[in-house]
Amino acid sequence: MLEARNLRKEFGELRATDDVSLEFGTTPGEMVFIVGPNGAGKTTLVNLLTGLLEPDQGSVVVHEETDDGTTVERDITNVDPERRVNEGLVRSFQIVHVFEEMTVRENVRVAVLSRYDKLLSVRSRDDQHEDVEETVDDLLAQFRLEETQHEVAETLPHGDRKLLDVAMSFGLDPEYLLLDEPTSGVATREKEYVIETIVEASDARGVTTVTIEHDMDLVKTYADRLVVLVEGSVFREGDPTLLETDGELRRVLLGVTE
Amino acid sequence: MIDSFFVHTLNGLWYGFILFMIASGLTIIFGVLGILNLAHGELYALGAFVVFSVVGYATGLVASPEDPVSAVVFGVVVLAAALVAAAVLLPVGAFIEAVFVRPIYEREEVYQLLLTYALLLIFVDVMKFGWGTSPLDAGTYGGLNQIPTTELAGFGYPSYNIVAMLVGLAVFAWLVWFFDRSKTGRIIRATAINRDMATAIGVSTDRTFTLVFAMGAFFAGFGGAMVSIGPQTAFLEMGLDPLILSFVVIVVGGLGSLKGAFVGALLVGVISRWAIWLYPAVELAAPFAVMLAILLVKPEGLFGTWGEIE
Amino acid sequence: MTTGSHEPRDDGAAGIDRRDALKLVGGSAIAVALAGCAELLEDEDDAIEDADVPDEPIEAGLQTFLEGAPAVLGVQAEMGAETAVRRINDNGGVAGREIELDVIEEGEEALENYQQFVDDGKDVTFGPISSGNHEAMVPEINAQGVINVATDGTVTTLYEEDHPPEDNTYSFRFQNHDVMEALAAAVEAVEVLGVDEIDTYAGINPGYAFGFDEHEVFSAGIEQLTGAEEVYDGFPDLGADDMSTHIEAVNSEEPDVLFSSCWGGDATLLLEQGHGAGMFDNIELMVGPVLYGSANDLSEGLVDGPIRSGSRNFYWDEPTTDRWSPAADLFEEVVDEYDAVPTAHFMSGYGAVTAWATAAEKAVRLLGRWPEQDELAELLVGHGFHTPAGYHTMADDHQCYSNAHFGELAWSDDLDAAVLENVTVYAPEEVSPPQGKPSLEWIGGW
Amino acid sequence: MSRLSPLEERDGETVVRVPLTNGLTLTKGQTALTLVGILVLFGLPFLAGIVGLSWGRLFRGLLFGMAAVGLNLLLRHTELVSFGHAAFFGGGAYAVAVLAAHLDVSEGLLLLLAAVIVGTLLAAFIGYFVAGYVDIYFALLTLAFNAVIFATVFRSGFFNYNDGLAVRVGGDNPTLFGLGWTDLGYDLVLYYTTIVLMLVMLLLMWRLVHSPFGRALDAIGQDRTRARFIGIPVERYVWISFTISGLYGAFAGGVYALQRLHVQPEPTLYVFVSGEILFMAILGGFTTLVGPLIGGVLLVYLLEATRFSFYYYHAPIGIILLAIVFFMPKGIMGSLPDILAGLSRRASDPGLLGDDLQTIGSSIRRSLSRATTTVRILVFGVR
Repeated sequence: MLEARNLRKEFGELRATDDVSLEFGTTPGEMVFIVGPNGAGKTTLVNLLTGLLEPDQGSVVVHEETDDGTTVERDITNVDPERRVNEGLVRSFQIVHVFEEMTVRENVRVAVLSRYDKLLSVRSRDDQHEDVEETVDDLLAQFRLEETQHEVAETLPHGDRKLLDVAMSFGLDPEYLLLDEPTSGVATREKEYVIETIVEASDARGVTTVTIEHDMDLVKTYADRLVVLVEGSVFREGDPTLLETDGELRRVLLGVTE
Repeated sequence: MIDSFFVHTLNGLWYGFILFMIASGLTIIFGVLGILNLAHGELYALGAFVVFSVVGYATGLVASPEDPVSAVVFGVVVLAAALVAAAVLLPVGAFIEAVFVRPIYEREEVYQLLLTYALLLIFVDVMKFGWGTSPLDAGTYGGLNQIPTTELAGFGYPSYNIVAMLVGLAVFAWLVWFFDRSKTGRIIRATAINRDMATAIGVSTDRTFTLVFAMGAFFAGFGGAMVSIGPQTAFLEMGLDPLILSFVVIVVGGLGSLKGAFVGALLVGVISRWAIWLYPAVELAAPFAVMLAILLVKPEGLFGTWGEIE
Repeated sequence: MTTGSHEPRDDGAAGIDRRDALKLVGGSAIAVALAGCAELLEDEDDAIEDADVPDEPIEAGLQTFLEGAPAVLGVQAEMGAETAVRRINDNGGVAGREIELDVIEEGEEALENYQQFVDDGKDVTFGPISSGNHEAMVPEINAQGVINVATDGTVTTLYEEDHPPEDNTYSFRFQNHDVMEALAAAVEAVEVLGVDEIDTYAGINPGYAFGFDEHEVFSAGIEQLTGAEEVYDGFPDLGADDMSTHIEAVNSEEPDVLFSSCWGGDATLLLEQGHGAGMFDNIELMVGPVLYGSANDLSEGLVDGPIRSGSRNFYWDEPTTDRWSPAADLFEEVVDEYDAVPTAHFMSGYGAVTAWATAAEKAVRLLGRWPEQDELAELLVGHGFHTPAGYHTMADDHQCYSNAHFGELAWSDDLDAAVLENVTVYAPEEVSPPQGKPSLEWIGGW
Repeated sequence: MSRLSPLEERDGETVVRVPLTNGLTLTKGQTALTLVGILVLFGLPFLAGIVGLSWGRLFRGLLFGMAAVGLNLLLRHTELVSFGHAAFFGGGAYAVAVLAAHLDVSEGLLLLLAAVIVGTLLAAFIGYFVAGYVDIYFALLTLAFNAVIFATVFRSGFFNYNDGLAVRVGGDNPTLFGLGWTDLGYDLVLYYTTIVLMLVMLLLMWRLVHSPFGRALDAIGQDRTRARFIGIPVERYVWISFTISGLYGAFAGGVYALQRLHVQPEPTLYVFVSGEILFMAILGGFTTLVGPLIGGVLLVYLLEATRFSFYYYHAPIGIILLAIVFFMPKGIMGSLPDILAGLSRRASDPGLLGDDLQTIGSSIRRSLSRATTTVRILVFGVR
């Protein structure tokens, strides 16, 4: 379980995250969606969880079950982002971050090499690790990128780049995957396809996902749980049906007055 | 000791103003065009050589200074000559930007470095062709020092230094006015911040860039001219050290920041003069030590801005 | 310690007659021409006429600083070498062989330049100016075996310690070494002000090996002579753009004597900024061994003040040109040809070529054929020859020893150039240690 | 995996597996070029003179080129522009000089080892501070470190100021392999030892850049943020690659000291030497492994030799560099395939030459029109 404990972050006068406490992965493999109006602090929260930002106050904690069934807490508030990856904490960005000059396959491969802890190796060529190559093949297949695997990332269509970005994240064998608007910039008809692929992959691997999403139809369809942020604070937390039933929530989120 | 401290500080300020005049052009070009112009020091040297030729002609028109009035007239003529020399750099800068630099904005930065290095080499020979190989002295320093300045306050300090500081201050004031208040300056800033947006509202980025490069060349040349009418001679390799020192200044101040370049130049000037006074052994290393200290503590420089004129 | 105004040693300054002159300079055509007395020549030189000498011209290379700040010195050396070559070729060449001189920029690559000269088949090479570059070259010169006569370029220790004669066959140096000029400066200061008037001294020297060396030798000398105390030593960068800090330090210390081995643009910068900041009101005397090297860049205002400059082994007007026609001829030739006043570095180039050419001709006369490099090198050791600067000897340590000159910096309206007045001439033995004795040890024994 | 035959099929083309590289391959053409290159390197002492080139100068060019190969690890992979690599070249050279001059160490290989150790430690030290910086800040920080080191050496009596130190103990050349040699023997033994080591180092660099570690450096260069979030400890990896890159410079500097036998600050430590090392990599083609080596040979040759042919000797170098920027956009080695392809097309279709002339003509016209426009801008302002 990944826990945000009283997280607070200020940028000058602006309190972007205000005493946020949340738990993700209480049910392993759950899909949590974070929604909220612009400026609600959604990305800041993800940045705090993944270590791109340091909180002014509060902590980020990972709960882990040991072999004897007890739970151990580990505070990772001050752990570098690259080390959090080892804790199973992986993210993607709103703007696609892939290695533009590498091919699709190389992109995925470098992530998998990192997961297998082989990046410091200089003894062999990067494509000569059989276990790595098998994992890469699996991922390419799962994200339907086999056909474009030898194309350079910067030449791909936008939807495929998004998928590649996510595929790399899965290549890191995450326990928690934080996705910052995986469908932003993707054409409407492809959005479902992107989310569907992510859902399949995370179901197959039992990954807890935390997704920032603006498209409420997608949220309704796929969310196990919903977190609504407004002005840096948790406004609502619960079942996605809240979107239908909670009038105040609808007003805040959709500007709908009833 | 106190008197010395005062004079050393004044010397540092004077040197800082000179550094600012050189570095301002570099920081403008870098801030707007994103190009680190390695030939900048040669533009500075070119200004120093041109002013030698212009001054020789201009001072022939006036009597050499004998009393305060003729000294002031002499000073005005020499300063005008420095401006004329710098103005020669305007078409030179514009030509270089249009012919050589413009085709490679889209290329990787390292090619811009290689290109401006090539221009540096070519400039050396252009000056060798124009003015020969030996150092040249405009010979106006003594005359400028006869302008009565500090004598009025009852203390002896070279008037040229005072004049150079005032000129440096004027350059800074004008640049701030230009980029904050004038229409052209605002257009340049808009272009620096977002090229595509500027193009969309009908600004010709080509022309903006040419103008900026020409301006950068102008201030480099003006710096060279101001130095050359002072105690320094103009010589072929004179551009190398100021180029490196300009790097130091604009990094200390924050890349692309005019105010940063100003504060950075004065800081580097004053600290290095103090260092040479108090710890002579660090003479050559002083500016770089200042730069390392500031960068390692405050990586973005004192006024860190990126890619835009502040 | 004897000092004071000396007659030049035995260059026959006064009342020279034709036969004496011919005997004096060795009698051959070019020796006479290079000494500046070509009009004295009458007889054909049979020994050389009959010698077995190849027809092709001598290929020579000179490397010197041709551009930038050090060109002030380097171009003078070039003019000097060219003038000597012109005189040689106008007088029938060295044993009938004309000299073709290639001149190239020394840069930082003196060693590489020398190798290129050798690859190009040069018979002899001259230069460089820079001492560090020269030091790097000496072993290579001995490995390649093509004689090099340095125009300048040595620190004191070069032939004293690093390359003693037993390890050195082919590397020679014409110009006086820096001990001589720095010591001459110390002696000069004592002569002008008097021992009792010198209690403090300061130095502003260029911040590189030469400047540090000169300061060390001067300090040793002046402290030995007067017991004076050093109150400031500053080392602005070579090619500095500002010396205001160093000048202010001198102003606040008010030393009796300021020593500066700044040259070229550094010398003019120091003089300009010094005048601007009133430095010459705060010192009794400034002595600078190479200030006059910038003669062509000095203006009337700059030479004002209590300043005395050295001029190494040559000052064009010593002995005065109205008494010594070779110097007068040379001065006229240089002004005509180059529109410049010759300085000591002119003689660096002129003398280097002369040393080699006169030795080569002597060798031809002795051997009846053109000498090999090793024969010529052997002959150069102990070789004496004349230039308009006087008589010079190439000593056992391959360092040439000549008179050192020092005088008061002044302005000549006639020439519209800086001149030296009241020139003092120091014989080599007064300001340099005997062969085999390290300089600082020798000074300590004054 | 391992087969006896060095040949294998890949993507329908026969490629040659290179020994000692764990399966790296070359095409037939590349193999031929490599073999020719190696033959030329080994024949250089004898071939250079025949074609009128200076062997010593080519040797120095190879050494600076080797420093550029090291720098290129940063430039090509982590995409960091170092303006301070002379620090490691000079550091290596001065390690040799100081040991020989002050401690009387006379075995050349020992001196070379010391050069590598000292230069690499220097790189590790500087790398520790600069690894977190990118872009121009990285460039100028490395430059500042370089400048401070230069200033320290230049003004220190221990290093004998700008006059520098001789690498001769008691006036003799160092020994190599424990033996004293004649001057020519020394040069030859030093050269061949260097060439062998250099080939090994190139092979290692080749392996390195194709290893997972090389791929991680690519990742850092292309997107630092992403690299961190796939778990790459970016600064540590940059630090490691900076140190390796310094090692190549230190090796080259050490051999330089042994070859020249006298080390001075300006030719080894001055910041413009750093610039030259950078430009060698770019002009030789920084997207290739051996491009920087070629660039080193070319630039050193130009810098040392043009003065013997031209009175104006800076401009010719500048013009050559300009030509490379505009007509060989990927540097010499990087553009070679395009040029060869272009030439063979023109050989089969001479009509293309006419098009070339037109292209050149129109580009000159464009430049001229740009130049005249600038005059108008000067008169009428931006609008």
